[in-house]
Amino acid sequence: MDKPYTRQELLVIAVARQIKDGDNALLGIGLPTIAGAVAKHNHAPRARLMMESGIADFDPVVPPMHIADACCTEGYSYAIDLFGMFTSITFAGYLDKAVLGVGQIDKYGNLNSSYMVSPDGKPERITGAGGAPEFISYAKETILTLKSGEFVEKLDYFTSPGYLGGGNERDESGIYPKGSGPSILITPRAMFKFDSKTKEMYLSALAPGVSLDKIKSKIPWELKVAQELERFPVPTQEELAFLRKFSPRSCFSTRVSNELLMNTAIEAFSQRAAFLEQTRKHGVIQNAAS
Amino acid sequence: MDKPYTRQELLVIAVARQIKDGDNALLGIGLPTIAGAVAKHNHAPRARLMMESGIADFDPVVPPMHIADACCTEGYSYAIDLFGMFTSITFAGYLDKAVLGVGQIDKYGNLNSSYMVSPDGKPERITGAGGAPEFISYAKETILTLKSGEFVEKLDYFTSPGYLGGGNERDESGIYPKGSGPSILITPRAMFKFDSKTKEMYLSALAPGVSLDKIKSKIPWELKVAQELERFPVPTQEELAFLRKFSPRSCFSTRVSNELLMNTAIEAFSQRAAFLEQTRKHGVIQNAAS
Amino acid sequence: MTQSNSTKVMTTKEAVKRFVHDGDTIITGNYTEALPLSLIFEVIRQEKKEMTLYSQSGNMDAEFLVAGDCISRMVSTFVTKWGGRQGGSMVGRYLKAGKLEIEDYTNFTYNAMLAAGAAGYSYMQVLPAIMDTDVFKKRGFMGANKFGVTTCPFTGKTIPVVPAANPDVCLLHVQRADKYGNAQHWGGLGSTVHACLASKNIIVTCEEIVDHEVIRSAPHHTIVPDFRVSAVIEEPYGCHPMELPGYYGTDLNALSIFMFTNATETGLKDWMEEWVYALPDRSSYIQHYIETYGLPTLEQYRAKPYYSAPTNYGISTKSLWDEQGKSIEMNIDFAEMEKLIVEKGDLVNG
Amino acid sequence: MTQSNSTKVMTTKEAVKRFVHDGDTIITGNYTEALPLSLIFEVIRQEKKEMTLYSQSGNMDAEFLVAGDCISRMVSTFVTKWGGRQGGSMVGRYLKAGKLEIEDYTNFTYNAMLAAGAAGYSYMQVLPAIMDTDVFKKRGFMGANKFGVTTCPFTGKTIPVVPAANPDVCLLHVQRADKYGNAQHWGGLGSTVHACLASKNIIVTCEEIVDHEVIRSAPHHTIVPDFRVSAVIEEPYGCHPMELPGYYGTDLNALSIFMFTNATETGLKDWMEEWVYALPDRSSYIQHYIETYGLPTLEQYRAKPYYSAPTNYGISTKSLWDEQGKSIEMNIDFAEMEKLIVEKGDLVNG
Repeated sequence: MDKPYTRQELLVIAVARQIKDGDNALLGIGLPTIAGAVAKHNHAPRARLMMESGIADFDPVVPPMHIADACCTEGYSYAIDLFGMFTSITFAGYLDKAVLGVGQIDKYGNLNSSYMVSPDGKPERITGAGGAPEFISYAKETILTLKSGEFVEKLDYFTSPGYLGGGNERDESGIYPKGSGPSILITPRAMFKFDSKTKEMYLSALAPGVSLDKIKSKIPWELKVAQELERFPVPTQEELAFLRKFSPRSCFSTRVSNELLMNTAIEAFSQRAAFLEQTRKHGVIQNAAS
Repeated sequence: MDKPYTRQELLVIAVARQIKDGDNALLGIGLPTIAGAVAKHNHAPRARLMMESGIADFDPVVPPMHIADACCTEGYSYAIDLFGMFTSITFAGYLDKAVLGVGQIDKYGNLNSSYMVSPDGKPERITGAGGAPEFISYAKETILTLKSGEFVEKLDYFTSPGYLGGGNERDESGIYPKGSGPSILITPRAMFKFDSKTKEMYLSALAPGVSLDKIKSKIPWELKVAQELERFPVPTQEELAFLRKFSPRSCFSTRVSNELLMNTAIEAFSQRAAFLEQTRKHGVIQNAAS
Repeated sequence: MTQSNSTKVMTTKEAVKRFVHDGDTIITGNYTEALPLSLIFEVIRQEKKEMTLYSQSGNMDAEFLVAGDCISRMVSTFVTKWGGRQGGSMVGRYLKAGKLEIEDYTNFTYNAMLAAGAAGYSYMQVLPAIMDTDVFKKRGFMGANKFGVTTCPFTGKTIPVVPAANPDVCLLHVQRADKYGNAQHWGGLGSTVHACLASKNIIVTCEEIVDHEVIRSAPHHTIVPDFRVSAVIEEPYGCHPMELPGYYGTDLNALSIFMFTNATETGLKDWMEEWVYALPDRSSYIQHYIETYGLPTLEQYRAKPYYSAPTNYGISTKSLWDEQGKSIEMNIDFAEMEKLIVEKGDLVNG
Repeated sequence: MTQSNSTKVMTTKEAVKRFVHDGDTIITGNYTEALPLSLIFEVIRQEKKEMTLYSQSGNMDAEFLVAGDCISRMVSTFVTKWGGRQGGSMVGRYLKAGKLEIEDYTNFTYNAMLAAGAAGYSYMQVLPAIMDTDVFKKRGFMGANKFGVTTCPFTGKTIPVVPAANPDVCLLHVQRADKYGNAQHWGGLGSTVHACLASKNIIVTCEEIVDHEVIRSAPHHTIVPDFRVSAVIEEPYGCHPMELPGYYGTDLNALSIFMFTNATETGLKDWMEEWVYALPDRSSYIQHYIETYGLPTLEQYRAKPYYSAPTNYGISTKSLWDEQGKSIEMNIDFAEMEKLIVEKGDLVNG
């Protein structure tokens, strides 16, 4: 019998499946890098994972915490700098896929990761643009993931261009590669694609046990739905086994995950405090920095 | 008693003396790199010798034959590329001295190394611009050397800017660093400097045994002469000993030097041909490429 | 300015005192790995004020400097929410309180300003799509100079550009350097080289000051040449709790604590009282860490070896004289050559 | 185009046949050291015609290709007079005879065209002083597109610019590569990286095809990533008689002969009959060299070792599970975690 798996795992694996063997795939930090590791282990051994700091063709030892993480530099094929990553790889047309997380998204796949307007009307800083504007503009294709972000009618700040005002606007502007832009948005509960003509986002797949109404309730416009919904990928046992070994906390929601992490840290430090009390009594503390 | 030395050696050592300890000194190929090695060995151990291919702070093992010569990369401090050499070192203002050879020069220190008009009026290709135009423009100071080049009233082709039309023209153009430009021209027979106001070249020193008339005969304009001539540097025994060990052929004129080189090569190959005839008979030729 | 060859080896305290001033524009040289935290703690201890911070990733570097009330303006592309989704970040708190202004760029446009600055250019082209975004359209304290446009003379297209950035001081931590200041780093490059070369002064801390010959044997790892460096300090654990390839991994325990304490403004400031202000230098910081959490906690993050394949820079011909003392170019010995000089040379004397 | 992962390991003959075509613009990837002479000899043997050659230093690469009647236009900064002051050069002879056109740049402006091409830009800024020279003012076959100007929107100054160059094929020789095409080179960098990345196809010859793990251990030496490479060939002595750090020094004997023969047009062409056209590949070239001059002649140029100091890329934490099988983040073992998933997880199935 197949092991139970969680919506968070489903999301990681659905994203991983988007990365094909041989792809040059730029990964945002967090879920995209974990999905990249799963892809490389399971079905895309020669996918070239890249981070914008210029670490190209890497295979993370553990999940990276930031985009120059040393867990990605113990063995990698190509050390380029950030400038080269954006110019000679991305702008020059060699980036097959960008995989990026979403803060706010509108119906044409435009993104905001910079500011959100708080209930009192003031813009509040969220994270920032990072590399997203240029990657979504110049990667041949962009895979979007959304875990705790939101769908909005109008972005509070226009950080990263999707299909702009929809229709042919992006292709006709002459400043984006033809046919580029977000191709899919994956959440723990649903997948969305973009209409080939209008470029409006539509629901393309529902995860098992999720109702259409539940999805629609999160979306402030009249969501269009594919005539025939696609099936969500079913994680294989091999994918789950690798994912749980590689990134144990990926199976939990962020809240549960952080709770577990903090509990462990507190416990460890209390134990060490007791140990230190002991060693202090016996005078064996050494100065490692000397 | 001091050893006899040649005009060619005098030139190398006079140029070497221009390079001070701690200088960032960009060296053209040939005489400038040899002079750099002499300077580094004799009086400027922490001069940073540089070649435009991006080999920075090197110490040549033998005299380099070209500007990316591997004899300069067995131990060097900083591998930058050519683009960075011209921008972040030169244009950004960190190049103390450029040492460059001269093909044609006019009275304001402007240079031609690209084309010479032949007697029939056609432009004939000589070598080319290489890196000279940018180095003489943006180094804080440029040392020029002339071995077989010529003084002309008007350049056949304007390759590299000296003081342009003279006077304040260079400083006032706003596109050169203030006070930059050629500071001295050294030949095997004389040294020339540039008037601080008019920027016209004048004779500043005569090598021993050289007459003013001899120099004037090579110069197609009325050469000005310093009120008090400076003394040419006298090579020390240490300088000569190092130079002769490091670059044995530097003591001869190009003609004699090439003659000696060719004779040796011919002799060596004839000897080897005889040796090969022998080994062939005994069937011991091996295929090293296999 | 070109830095002199006089000794640059000094303490962190001295380097910060000499080269960092109130009102300066400072930049974190490292990207996210190897953050120069020992230098940053000293800047905070010396209570530098009203500085503008260039920090590409708005990471721990920004959190500490802002909490230390050193920074009034920041140029960045990101604000890392070290305090979590709820806690947010110190940068966020100061922005909200109006105690900090920020100018937003993207990773690339931020880097392009430094690339221009490093090259000596006054501007650098960026990628056209930026013109469609609020990053381009909305201006903070950079105003009209945040972005501009040029026209490509060959295609006639409008090209957006950024101005050059030339910070006063770059703070950098690396694996090794020599006493002259040649600094070597390997791992994620980010915009580190551009950040350094664009800056007027560079302060380098390193895990080890090594012999100049070590540097000369591996020139492709030199990211900053000596003549650009103002000060070099041997500072083991100079970027702890962040990681440095070949020396130590990210200290996950310390990061957990940092996340805890940074959930609130007072939390982080209390932590800084103990770990920044009360300790004079990095060696006492590490000593305090060991006393608090135990040597094994620190030791578990020591890097295991993963060495690069050797690179041979060797050549064949080490001298133009062979082992028998003959010139390989002229097939005569030194004495014979000196005879030939007298015979065929264009003599000045003798 | 992004190159596929299908096998790229092939012979020089096959690579030139597939990727070099009459009328192409080709570029010598290497600067002066490590000239890709095996590839150049094959281009000549296959009698490619009417090509435009980008050659920064107009060195032996240009001399052979011009003598092979492969080149009708050349973009360069220099013409090396291999035949000496009297003999001149093959490039000079062809120019004089009207059989070759040349467009003159400087080392920097030439490199800037490639830097633009590599970045995907349509132009690149160059240094203003060039506007005072005939290099800027006199135009060859590039005409109005040789240089242009823009205005810096921040300073108002006029900035000269060059157009992007994107050659069809780049010929490159390096120390080592893997079978995917990741190419590593160390030594003088020149404009090599820009030459490669600006080009549509890159053909790499290398002294050794090494295991992918060797490449991964030394990523800072990778100058071209696999996905840009069209063909990779293990070709020992691929740049002989030029030198390659760590493998062999300049073959001074062979250079003397080259200088001899290149003193006249027929001299070089006769030499090429014997050493280029009559030999099918590099291995037979080296075999012929040994038969002609003896193995010791070749062997004396073998590089002696001079290795770089080791660089450690190691980290501390290799797995989020410790040696006892416990999660270092959650202090539970795998089975306990799977129980917790059922308990606290947001389950899809089961």
